[in-house]
Amino acid sequence: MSRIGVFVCHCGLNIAKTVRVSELAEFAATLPDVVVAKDYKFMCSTPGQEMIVNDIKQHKLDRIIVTACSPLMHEQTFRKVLTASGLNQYLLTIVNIREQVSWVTHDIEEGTAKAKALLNGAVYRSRLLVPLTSRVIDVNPNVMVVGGGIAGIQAALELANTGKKVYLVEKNSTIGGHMAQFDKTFPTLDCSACILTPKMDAVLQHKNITMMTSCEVSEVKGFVGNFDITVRQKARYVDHSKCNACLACTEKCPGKGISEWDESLVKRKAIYIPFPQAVPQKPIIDKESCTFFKKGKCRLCEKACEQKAIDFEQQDTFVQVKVGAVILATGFDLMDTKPLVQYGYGKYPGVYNALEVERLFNSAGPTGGKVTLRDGSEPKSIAILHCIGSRDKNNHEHCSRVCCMYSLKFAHLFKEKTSADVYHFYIDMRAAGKGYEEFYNRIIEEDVKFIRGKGARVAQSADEPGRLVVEAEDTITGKFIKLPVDMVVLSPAIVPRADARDIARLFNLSTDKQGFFMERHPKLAPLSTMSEGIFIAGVCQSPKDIPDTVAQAYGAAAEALTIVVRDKMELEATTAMVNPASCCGCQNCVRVCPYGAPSYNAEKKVSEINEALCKGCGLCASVCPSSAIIARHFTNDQVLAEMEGLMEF
Amino acid sequence: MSFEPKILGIACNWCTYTGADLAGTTRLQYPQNLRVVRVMCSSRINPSFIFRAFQLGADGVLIGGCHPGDCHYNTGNLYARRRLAVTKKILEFSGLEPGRFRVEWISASEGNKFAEVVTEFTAQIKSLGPQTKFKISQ
Amino acid sequence: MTISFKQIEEKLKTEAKRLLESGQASVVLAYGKGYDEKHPMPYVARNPSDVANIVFNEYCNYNMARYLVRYPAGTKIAVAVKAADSRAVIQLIQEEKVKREDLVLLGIPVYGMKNPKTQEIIDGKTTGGLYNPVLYDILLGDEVHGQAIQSPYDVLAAYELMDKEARFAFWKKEFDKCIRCYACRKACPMCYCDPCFIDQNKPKWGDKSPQSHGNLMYHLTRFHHLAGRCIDCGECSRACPVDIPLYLFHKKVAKECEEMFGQAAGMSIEDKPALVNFRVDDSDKILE
Amino acid sequence: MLKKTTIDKLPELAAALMEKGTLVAPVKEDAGFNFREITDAKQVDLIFHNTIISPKSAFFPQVEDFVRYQTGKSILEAAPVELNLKPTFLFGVRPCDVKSFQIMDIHFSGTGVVDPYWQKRREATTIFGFAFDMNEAADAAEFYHTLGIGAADPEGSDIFMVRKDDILMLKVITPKGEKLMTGLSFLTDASADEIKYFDDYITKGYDYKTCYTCVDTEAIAREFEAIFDNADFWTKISDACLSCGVCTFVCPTCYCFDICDETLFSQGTRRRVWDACMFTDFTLEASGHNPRTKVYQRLRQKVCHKYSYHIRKYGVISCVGCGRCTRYCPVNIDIFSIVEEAVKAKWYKRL
Repeated sequence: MSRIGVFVCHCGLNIAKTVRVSELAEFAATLPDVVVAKDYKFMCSTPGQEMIVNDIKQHKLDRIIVTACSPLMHEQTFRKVLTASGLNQYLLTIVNIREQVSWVTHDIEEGTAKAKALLNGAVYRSRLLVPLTSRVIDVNPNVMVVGGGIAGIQAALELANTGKKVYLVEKNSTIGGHMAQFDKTFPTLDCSACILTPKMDAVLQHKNITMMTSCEVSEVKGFVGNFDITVRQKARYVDHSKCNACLACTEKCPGKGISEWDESLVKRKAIYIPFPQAVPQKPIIDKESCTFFKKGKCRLCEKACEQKAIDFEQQDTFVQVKVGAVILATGFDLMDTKPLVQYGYGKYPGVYNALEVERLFNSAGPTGGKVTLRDGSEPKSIAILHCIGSRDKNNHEHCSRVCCMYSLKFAHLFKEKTSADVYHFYIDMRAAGKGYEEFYNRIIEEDVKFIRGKGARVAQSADEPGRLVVEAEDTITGKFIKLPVDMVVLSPAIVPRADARDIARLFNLSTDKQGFFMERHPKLAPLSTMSEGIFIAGVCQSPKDIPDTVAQAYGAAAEALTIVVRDKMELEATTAMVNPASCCGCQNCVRVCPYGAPSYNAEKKVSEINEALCKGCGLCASVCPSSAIIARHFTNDQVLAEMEGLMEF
Repeated sequence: MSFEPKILGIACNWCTYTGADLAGTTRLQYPQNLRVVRVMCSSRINPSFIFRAFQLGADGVLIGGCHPGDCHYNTGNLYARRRLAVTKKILEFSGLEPGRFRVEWISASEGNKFAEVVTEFTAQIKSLGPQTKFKISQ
Repeated sequence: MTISFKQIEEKLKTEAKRLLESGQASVVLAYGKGYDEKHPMPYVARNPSDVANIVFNEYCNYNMARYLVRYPAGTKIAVAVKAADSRAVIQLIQEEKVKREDLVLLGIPVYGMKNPKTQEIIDGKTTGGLYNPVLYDILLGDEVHGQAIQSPYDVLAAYELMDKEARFAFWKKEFDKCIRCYACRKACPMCYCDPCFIDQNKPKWGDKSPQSHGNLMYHLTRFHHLAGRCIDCGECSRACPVDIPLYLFHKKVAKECEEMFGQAAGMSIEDKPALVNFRVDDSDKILE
Repeated sequence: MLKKTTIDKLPELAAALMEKGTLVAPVKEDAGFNFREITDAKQVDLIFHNTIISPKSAFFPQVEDFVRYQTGKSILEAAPVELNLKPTFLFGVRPCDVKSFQIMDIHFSGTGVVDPYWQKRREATTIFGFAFDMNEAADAAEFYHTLGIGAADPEGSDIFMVRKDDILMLKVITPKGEKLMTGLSFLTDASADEIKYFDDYITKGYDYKTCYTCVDTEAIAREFEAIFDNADFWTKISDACLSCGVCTFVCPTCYCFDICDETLFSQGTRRRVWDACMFTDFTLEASGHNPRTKVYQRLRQKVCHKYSYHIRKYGVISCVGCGRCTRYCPVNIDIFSIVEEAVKAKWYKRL
């Protein structure tokens, strides 16, 4: 016989509006082994928690059921209440009557009936719960940051400054990310390089940061506090331990590759650094464009290198890194707008995407900061088309959030650097942010023309060869417009990195509909994920501007720190175990476990589970024909009992 | 009174249960006939749970898991897919209406899919009427 | 061609004797005399002198693979296997319950075996549609050729045509007969669990008393446990004292598994049991 | 008093008995005959050899509900299940099976601890014994004659029946039978020839199909005791045994049971369910220890219980030679041949 306490939360009116909470508590009191049942306005509040603490003492409760919001929300809160009252935290059951009852119905009869059924299931289950003891493990104090953009850089610096060792993994040959491509940043128009490069340099100099450029994570093992990560160091063909960054090699190189950094607007050498302020400032060889790799002859760089750092034999290597927590800051890609043929990107030379334009403005860019068309002429009129592929149900439903602002920035820079007329084609102007509306007003006053209507088509001008015509409906006047321009700038949707899903799989993350990494909770846990010890920062979570990204980086660093600051930590105790008396030795568990936790003891003829490797999915328990495997907290009898309770009323 | 079926849902913690929460957070409305058991992974679902659910009087059983390939435990739902497919065939050959058992992959971000599936499945179970074949008569 | 049961019996005796004398096998699992000719028994020969007791006739349906797990690991066992029996051996090898190197398979190519209760010829009904062993070391006779090959699933047709109401009524009547003697699971070469799930008290999957619901739970779960593993020997049905045609249900599940997973049970020792395996490209259609 | 009727008038007799109470009689089913409560007088079928399940189920059903209870209350609510028995007529029981009731009586009432369920059912029931058809081919599995039971042995029946072609003769054996028979007015008196046929038939039954005579029970008990520890012997005997429960479930003298609490939605029933010593979990102790993990230990228990311990304790073999265990054994283990083997093994040892 157990002594169950049931605590029904109103959640203000969130629950009470469509579930008769007092009736639910009265009903609970009639259920088996329920000793006390109460309802209260906010169970998660301090008085609510105290009510539970007092009742545990007064009524000698040994099982607690909290009938409230989703367990994903407050399970931890109430577990702490149990622990504080001397009860094992696993004797708590949460009944989700908010997200899965009160919020999905308007009918109080239906809501109350369903809440009763769910509560009854919880009572049946609760009676069979057993105290579980968590495992205590040593925590590795190091952190890995994946992605060397502004988010990764900031997070790495913060953590390193606390004295923790940080591995910063970047797939490119330099850190810096997209921000290093920009010229100015909105709304303050301060120079991107001026604020970023000192940080990049700080990373390079920091004794606690191991920078791993040209690297990709290839395997993730282990669990929170003890990740064991394999990183693939891609062959650079330049031994960076020998290279003194004299860059003599780059001068001699006859190879021509396309500069990814300059968004393919210009060519670069086969041995190169992406841009002058790159960190590290040591070159790599692009195998695709290298004459030696292509033709078997050349090696001019090798001859030029006094340090003998060139190594054509270099292979990819694999480095094992052990860390306690991981921050993912893998950033974004711009949507490929070529498939949107109506905009003529890739077809008409006068159509650019936003990142290309960023490079045009940049003094270190292909044009040395001059705004010229591909033929070298200066545009006389420029159209900036917002929301290309975003806020578009046929492509990406989400708003990319920064396009309005950077488009305004573009307008300003166009005005500054050219005498062109600048037109915005927009759906709405979204300028929510500190100083943003003010920036918008300033641009309006700069004689930039705003046409409220989404650019529908970009076509070649029939009258003036070489010019383009932007077609749109001006939704203010209701008129259809055909505007001839020299240059069209597309502001495409910000989308997850092409390999975001692979990364999600590596780190066991969920992704949202667009493919951005899912946070544990959209409001209350925006930087943590469903995988313990893995945190996210920056645009890999969703489109955002630099201030927000940096803020997230600080936050993610603090989150990671909460783990690695400890020497030891407790793990979930909900692992599986084998009851040897029932094990028939079929080894199904050994065959199916994704983590290799079960093994077969041939001598005893039974399987055994290494709980340190078990993640508690319960797969082994369901393939065990003789029910010998006990999936703790989700045991067969607990699930069966819950089902029975759910189906009774 | 019209027939209000009892539907048992078994949802994985990481995708479908979270997706169900999302449906709530976004205030999507769907019928209240579904009662969800939370398990960590759809692969935890022992086929006998489903037989048992029907014996307990469930008019329908709905299983929700992560999309294949997106399993929080890498491969759990790939095993679950095979095992539950067999469960379905067994139920069918034993004479239970095949429409009473359904497996859906619903991700954590698919709150609308969750609501749609529940709405549609509930309507389907209503049209099938009460399940009496497996139900234990007391 | 016709089968000479006497000839097979002689070869079985000769080989058994040779294996026991040479020490290649310490036990020979074969068939022996029962209380009359129609009722032979499974027989274990341990000494060359035991070999005289070996018989083989059309009633020797027993799947001797069922006894393999009874012997300690490393025991050298010679086992007489007919077509379906050899598949049971393969399946047990896949499941690592026995090792190939510990076994000498005495293959028996045969047709025209009879159910002693009904005198009915069981070919095609419960032999997986095969006459020749899939795997053997020594073949006790010539391979059967020219005998009409029946699909093992032909007998299902009538049941598949039934509508769901008729199917339910059919199985309810059959399962209600069950007295829970568990002869089916005990006769099954693949049912080696001890304890069986249904014997468990925690969790209690189904009632122990032989009533409709407990019986249904026991049988459906057992069908699931044997999905992708049942090799269609039919021993469960023959063991049943109340004649529940369990083989039909097993066949149906086997057929579905073969269609869905592209693999029949016990056909190759390289296979992995279908339900503890997956392919990333398994179709979601199988859930429809 | 010998009465008679004809086989085609069997439904009439059945109907008359159904009017007086509950009729339990052999019914033809898919797999063979079984004793069932008759709902339609035409169901009764006497053209059978013997039933699959022994008629012990009439007094000791496979499932017997004892108590109904409700859980989830602070004090468990429970009420015993009352047996409301009407007069019962167990019709067409073979002589060996009738004999089995006397053996079972030892356990359910004879030791002084009376099982009320068994006792009430026994008291409410009138047994119609039914002689084997001696014109029928011998069944190789049976050996009741070896145990001294005649093929037409009326002992233990209240009314004993012999069939001669289309005629069914019924003879009162006990006062209980007589009371009933007087109420069955449509039965006619048998002729003198028929009375002679009946008496001869009973006498002839003691010689019918006899292959062994005069079993020395004391000697058998001793032989088994001597080979109890001979693991080689028992292993060989049990080589084929699957350890299933068929033999015990069809056996008329197996009486082991389990008590199960079966609960659903807080409503539960405590019931008695047949168990079998051949099941592994039969001897599984709460500690997890199991004294009989090997098949041979379980088969030895079954055989020795019937042919050794039972003799020592109660003086009689706990077997009536009905042959069901052998007939329905999936691997054709013949219990009496084990007894023969045991005796031989002993002799062999002595030499």
